[in-house]
Amino acid sequence: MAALAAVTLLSLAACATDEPAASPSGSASAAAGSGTGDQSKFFVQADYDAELGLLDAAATGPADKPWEQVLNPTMVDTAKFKKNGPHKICFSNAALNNPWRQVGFKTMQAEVEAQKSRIKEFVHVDAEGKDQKQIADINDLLGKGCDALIVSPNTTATLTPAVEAACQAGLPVVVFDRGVNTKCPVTFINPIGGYGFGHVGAEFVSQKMKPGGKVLALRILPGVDVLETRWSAAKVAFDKAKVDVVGVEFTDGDPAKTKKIVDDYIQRYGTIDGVWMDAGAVAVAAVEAFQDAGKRVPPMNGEDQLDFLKIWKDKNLTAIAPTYPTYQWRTPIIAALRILDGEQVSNPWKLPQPTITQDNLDRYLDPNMPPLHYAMCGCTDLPGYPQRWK
Amino acid sequence: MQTVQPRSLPLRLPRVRPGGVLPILAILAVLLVLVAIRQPDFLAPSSLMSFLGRSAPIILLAAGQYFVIVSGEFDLSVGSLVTAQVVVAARLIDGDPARTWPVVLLLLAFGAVVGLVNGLITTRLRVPSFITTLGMFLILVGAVYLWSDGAPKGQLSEEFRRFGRRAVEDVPLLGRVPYALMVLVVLAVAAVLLMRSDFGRTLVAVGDNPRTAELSGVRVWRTRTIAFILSGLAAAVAAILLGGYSGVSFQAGAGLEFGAITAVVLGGVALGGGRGAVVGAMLGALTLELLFALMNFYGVSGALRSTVQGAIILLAVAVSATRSSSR
Amino acid sequence: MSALSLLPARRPVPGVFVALTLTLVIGWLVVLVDGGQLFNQSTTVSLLHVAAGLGLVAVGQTLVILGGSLDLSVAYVISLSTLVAAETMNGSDGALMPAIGLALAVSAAVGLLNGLLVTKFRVNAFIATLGVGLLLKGYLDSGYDGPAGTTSPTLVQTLGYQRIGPVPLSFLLLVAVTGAAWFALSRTRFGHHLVAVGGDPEVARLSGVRNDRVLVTAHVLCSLCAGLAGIYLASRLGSGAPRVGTEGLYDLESIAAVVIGGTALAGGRGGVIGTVGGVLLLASIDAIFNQLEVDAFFKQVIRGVIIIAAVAVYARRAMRKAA
Amino acid sequence: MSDPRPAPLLTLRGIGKSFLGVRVLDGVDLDVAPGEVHAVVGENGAGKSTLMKIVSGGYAPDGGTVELAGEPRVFRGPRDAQRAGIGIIHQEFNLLPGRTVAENVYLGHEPVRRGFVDRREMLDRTARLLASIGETALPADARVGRLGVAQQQVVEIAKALALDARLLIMDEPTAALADHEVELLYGLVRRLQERGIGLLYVSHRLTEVFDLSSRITVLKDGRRVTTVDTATTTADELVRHMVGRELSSYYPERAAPEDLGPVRLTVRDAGNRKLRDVDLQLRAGEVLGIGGLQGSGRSALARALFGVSPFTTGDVTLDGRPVRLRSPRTAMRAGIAYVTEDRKGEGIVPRQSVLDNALLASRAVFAARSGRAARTVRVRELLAAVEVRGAGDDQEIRFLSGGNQQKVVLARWLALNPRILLFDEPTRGIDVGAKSAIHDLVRRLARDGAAVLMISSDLPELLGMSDRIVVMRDGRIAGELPASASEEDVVALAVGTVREAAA
Repeated sequence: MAALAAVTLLSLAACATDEPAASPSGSASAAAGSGTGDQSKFFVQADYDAELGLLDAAATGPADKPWEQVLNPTMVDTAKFKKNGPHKICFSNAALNNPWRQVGFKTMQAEVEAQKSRIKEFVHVDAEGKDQKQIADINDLLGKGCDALIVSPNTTATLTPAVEAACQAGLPVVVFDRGVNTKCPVTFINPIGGYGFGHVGAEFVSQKMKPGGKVLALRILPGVDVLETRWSAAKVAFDKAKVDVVGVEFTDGDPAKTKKIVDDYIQRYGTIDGVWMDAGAVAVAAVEAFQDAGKRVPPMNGEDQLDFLKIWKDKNLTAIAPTYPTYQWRTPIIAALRILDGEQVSNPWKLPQPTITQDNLDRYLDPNMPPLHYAMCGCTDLPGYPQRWK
Repeated sequence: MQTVQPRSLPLRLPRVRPGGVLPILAILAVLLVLVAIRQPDFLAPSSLMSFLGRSAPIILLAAGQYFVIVSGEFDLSVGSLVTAQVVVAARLIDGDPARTWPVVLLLLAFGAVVGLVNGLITTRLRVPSFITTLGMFLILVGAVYLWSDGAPKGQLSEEFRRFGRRAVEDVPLLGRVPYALMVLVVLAVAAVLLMRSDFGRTLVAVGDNPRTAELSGVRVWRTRTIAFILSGLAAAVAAILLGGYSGVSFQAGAGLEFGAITAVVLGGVALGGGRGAVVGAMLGALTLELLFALMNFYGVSGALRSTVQGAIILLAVAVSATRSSSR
Repeated sequence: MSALSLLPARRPVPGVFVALTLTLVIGWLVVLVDGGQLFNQSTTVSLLHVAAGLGLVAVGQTLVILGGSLDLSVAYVISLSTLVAAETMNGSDGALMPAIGLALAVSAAVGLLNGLLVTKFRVNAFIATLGVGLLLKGYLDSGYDGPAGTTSPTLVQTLGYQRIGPVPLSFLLLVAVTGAAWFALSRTRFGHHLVAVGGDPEVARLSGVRNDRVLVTAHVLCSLCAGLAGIYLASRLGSGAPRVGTEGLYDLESIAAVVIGGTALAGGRGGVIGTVGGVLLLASIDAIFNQLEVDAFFKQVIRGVIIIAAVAVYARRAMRKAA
Repeated sequence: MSDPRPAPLLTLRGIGKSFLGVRVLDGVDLDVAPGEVHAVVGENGAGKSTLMKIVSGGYAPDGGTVELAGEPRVFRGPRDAQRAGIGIIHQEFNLLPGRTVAENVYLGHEPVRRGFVDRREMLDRTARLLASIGETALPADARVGRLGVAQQQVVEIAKALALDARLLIMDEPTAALADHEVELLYGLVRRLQERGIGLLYVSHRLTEVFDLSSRITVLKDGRRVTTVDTATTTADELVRHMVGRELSSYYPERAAPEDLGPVRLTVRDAGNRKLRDVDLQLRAGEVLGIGGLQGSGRSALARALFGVSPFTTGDVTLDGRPVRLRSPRTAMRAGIAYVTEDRKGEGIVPRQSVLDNALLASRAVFAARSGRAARTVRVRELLAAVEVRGAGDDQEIRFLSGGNQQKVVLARWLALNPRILLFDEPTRGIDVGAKSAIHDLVRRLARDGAAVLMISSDLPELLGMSDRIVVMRDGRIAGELPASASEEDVVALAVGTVREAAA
């Protein structure tokens, strides 16, 4: 009642709208599918080609700081955002609901702390994985006098209008991880991306396993763009190598479900000769399923989570770990500060995406870190390491 | 008085009465036939054993849920409780084998306490259990994320994982017998005996008509609270087995509450209480697990799986519901 | 017979509004101390937007709960409705009305299915709507791997973002729907019958109420509300989103809002005004915690406590009244 | 009233109904003329309820025809029957406690104007309706849950009248009413008759049947035994038709003075929210009858003694020792048993077996004390002893007749060897045969040394069974009467000099 009254009192005669200008949305060109099913509508041939090209591109920037490196930079002018510090930086976060985002966010907080002389306030709002809430959050942040806005969108298409509204409010917007369907942010930061990840894993698996063998593809969820692009690239690779993909299953990131699925596939086909997965969360569970069934663990990919790296080393697996580095969480802070200094930044800001292989495994495997920590955090030089990440 | 006719009432029929286990046995049999057609070697002792072993946690959860449902309540908190238990166990054990047993005991106590709180809020504060346990669900998920800063820490010891992952090898006839299966058998027998005991009969009576029970000297609040505690304990054991089976993760218990309730209903137990057998509930869980395995064998696409699951649940429940109410 | 016992049946102001006022006052003070401002324009707009989405669903949920039923499928209906609407519109204004009509028709069909399962097939509402939810989930998961379709620009401009002062159009839609639902409950036969069915189905049946028809109608209306929420979300998101309903936890949150608003979960007692109070309470807590940058997980704990506490308070009141 | 009747309003011909192959009605013929009260009597389970449900659209008959004013009708549900002008007043109230009188009266046929419920019209019409049956004090917008039992019945009747019913079915309408309220009902029934409304009147109370009806149909085992003119028959004859037995054997012999033992229970100056200044003594071997109007505190007394809503003041001593009866458990431990008045709601666990029902109390309270097997054997013996008929011990109790259910409830308490038994309307809604079996049992228990307190609204039963009668009024004990008291004595005490409302 009180709220209703307050709202009525507050209401003004004028009509206002937060609606941004209409936006063009990306179109998808689908490639033909094969035994692996229809190609995802997320698959965009041009992006795919570009990303695979980037895998071999040389990065500019300090070699020991991959989070500051850029692949194929195209610099944009930011003079109009120049402002005296210290700054108030606001961050609309899609969610904090998985270890990857947790590690990333801690890295970001550490970066803020490292830059505390230049940041007077860091406002973080967690959308809890809800598009609707993130749209409201961004709108809310616009009323708070932020000097720069960082957005990690929950969903690409659906967050586009909100990000556009933020751009129109006149403050510099930095988007990272997932993108938006608009060019209005000053820069969009992310590593090479899903195609690169999926491709590296799929190529490794198809090369290392016996020819004509059976591959099981394990996916977390349908409909998450990062994961969809990973699978679509893997699909292209498997189709090209004429690999027999016997199953594409969703695990919901649940290790128990993963083990049951793998168990049933081993049961059904006798052997599975390769495992590809679109994220490393359930990699250990998949390995265990083979162990518990008394089978040799086939060539597989995981991610840079330490539990997987550890079992890889301990059990001497044939494995590879493409990464989607958590160090990308440092970059938006760095970029925002550069923009507020009026320095040029690259847009898009493509970060390198290293792959962990048998050769460099030892470099990334730190047995003292917790099992769900991501090795590619780029956080060892940040304040509070390692305690903050434990 | 001598002329009072014994009226023969509509019950001299075969024992397919509502709440019986016959329908679920029939469904299970059909699924087994389908499995046998598609994947005959699944029925070999060793793979059957391992299937039963990996199904043990959900079967135990269904048994726990049964106690609560038959007493006329709901427990939506079990899934989050399992997650919380696994995460707590990993953090407390942190790979140290010596801490295994103390932590196991702690988990059981934790499960019992959560059940106790659920029970007391429901019975003493008169909050509908749907709401109590929904609130508890939110609290547990929130608290465990908060406590672990959003990502599980530490790790489970091999000793801890043994219950859910290892097996007794080289058993004659059966091959490997998973520890989880042995735990399941022991607890299932205990559950059946419990339901035949005075407490069990009283529990069903409470679900059927709490007023009568109260006026017959039953402490209804106490009986129902015990049911919640049993559910909490079942969740603890399930968490130990599940954590052992698949290791620590925030997904460990996700959605298990709905799975358990579905299993219980599939097993012929009436939501609202007063009818159904614990064996039915456990068979219901087994049937669900078999259904999932069957879908893997038949290559039902991962995305369509929930459709199949939904359709079968609706069909099974609708058929039994319309039949039992044909009077 | 004491005179007191014959006082006419006046419904007390739901306690939720007391709680809401307290929350807002305390929240305002705490945020003020923290150096922020709770009632600035953008915060208010955000709060009302969140309330509008959840509110539309919760009003529908109130109807089925009043009738002694329950709908756990709303989250999937919302997602489905965003997709149907956005794909039919496909970015053009021309298909606006057909798209809205189609989205609502599809939602109503799901409601019809729920209703028939609950009434004709006598499946417990919990299981029936859970099952239907799973059916829809399967369809959404296999049919869509991400946002699809484009919402008509006009709809985005109006329902999605238009506001009058700090009040978004969507909130006015909620007010209108709530008003309609309130009117339906107190001034139509359907409403009277629904409350009767929820209060005591046998009494209703023997009084000549067609219970099945009433419950089916309630389920259809509930799904329509969820469908409307979906159309609103499509206008907000600019496209159809196959997981927006489940991500938003609209199923459990709507039930929570309903019970916080004082409607008995068993049916037969309560109303939509209280539900809107519950929705505003949840949205306010969200807004306050956002301002204070409270950890989302902590918020979840608080939310759990509030849901239990609110219902415990109602239960106490009922007990006192009965005593 | 036995003048040549006009053409019948309702005609039933050859009505039959089976459930799962068991015939519960077989070829029943019956007709009701406008303005006639046609009583239907029979034991519980004789098929009365099923017949009433068929007439009111609750069930469809398997065979036979229902004609209303000469036209054959098929009712697809209660609504159909209502539309045709058939109203029913149920034994258990069909009211929504959370809604107002007007909302209840017009539930299912709310007055609408331009598609919307016209609340004002609804309130007005309800008020007029209530006034037309002499209930001007009852506001149409009062919430039904706050009304007393008698007022609720008035609402129930108003509800039926609001439908412009041509035929009214009353199923045990006086079961919940106090005697002076029954008088009001009589007046109401006569007014309905004057309006030309036909009544089907189902009752166990033969007095009412004789007072009101012009014809009586007796049902037995689903068949019509006979239809007689009330004027030409007697109660004895009627009971013979129902059970084939004489009225005279109704009550067992009372206790002789030497049978009475020491004082078991003493209540001194006790009270709670519903009771004041209760002083009472109960001796071993006696049956103490408690009379009074509904709501006079009779049930409250039993519930206080059983610890359901305990005394808050005063003292209770048991065999000379003071006791606090805080809960049913403490009462049971002290040797008290309580058979409640609401058998369906508080007496049975409907979907459990006869055996489980009988074992409920022993399991709950004395679980540890006695061996399980021995206990089960004993309860089976008790079930046999109380002569539960027509069912095995594994049968779900809800399928038993009311009388047999009550016997199971008795067995439950006998298993505890109680020294004090509290009976609240032990024979309400029970057929004649089972009734007298229960009477015998009560007396036998007293003879074996138990102290029995028996509440009854049925005056012949109260007078026939009690060794001493205590009458309550307004939460107090109004007075005590000897066994030789008359019905008038009881009523005089119960009503007091000033007639006041029961609630």
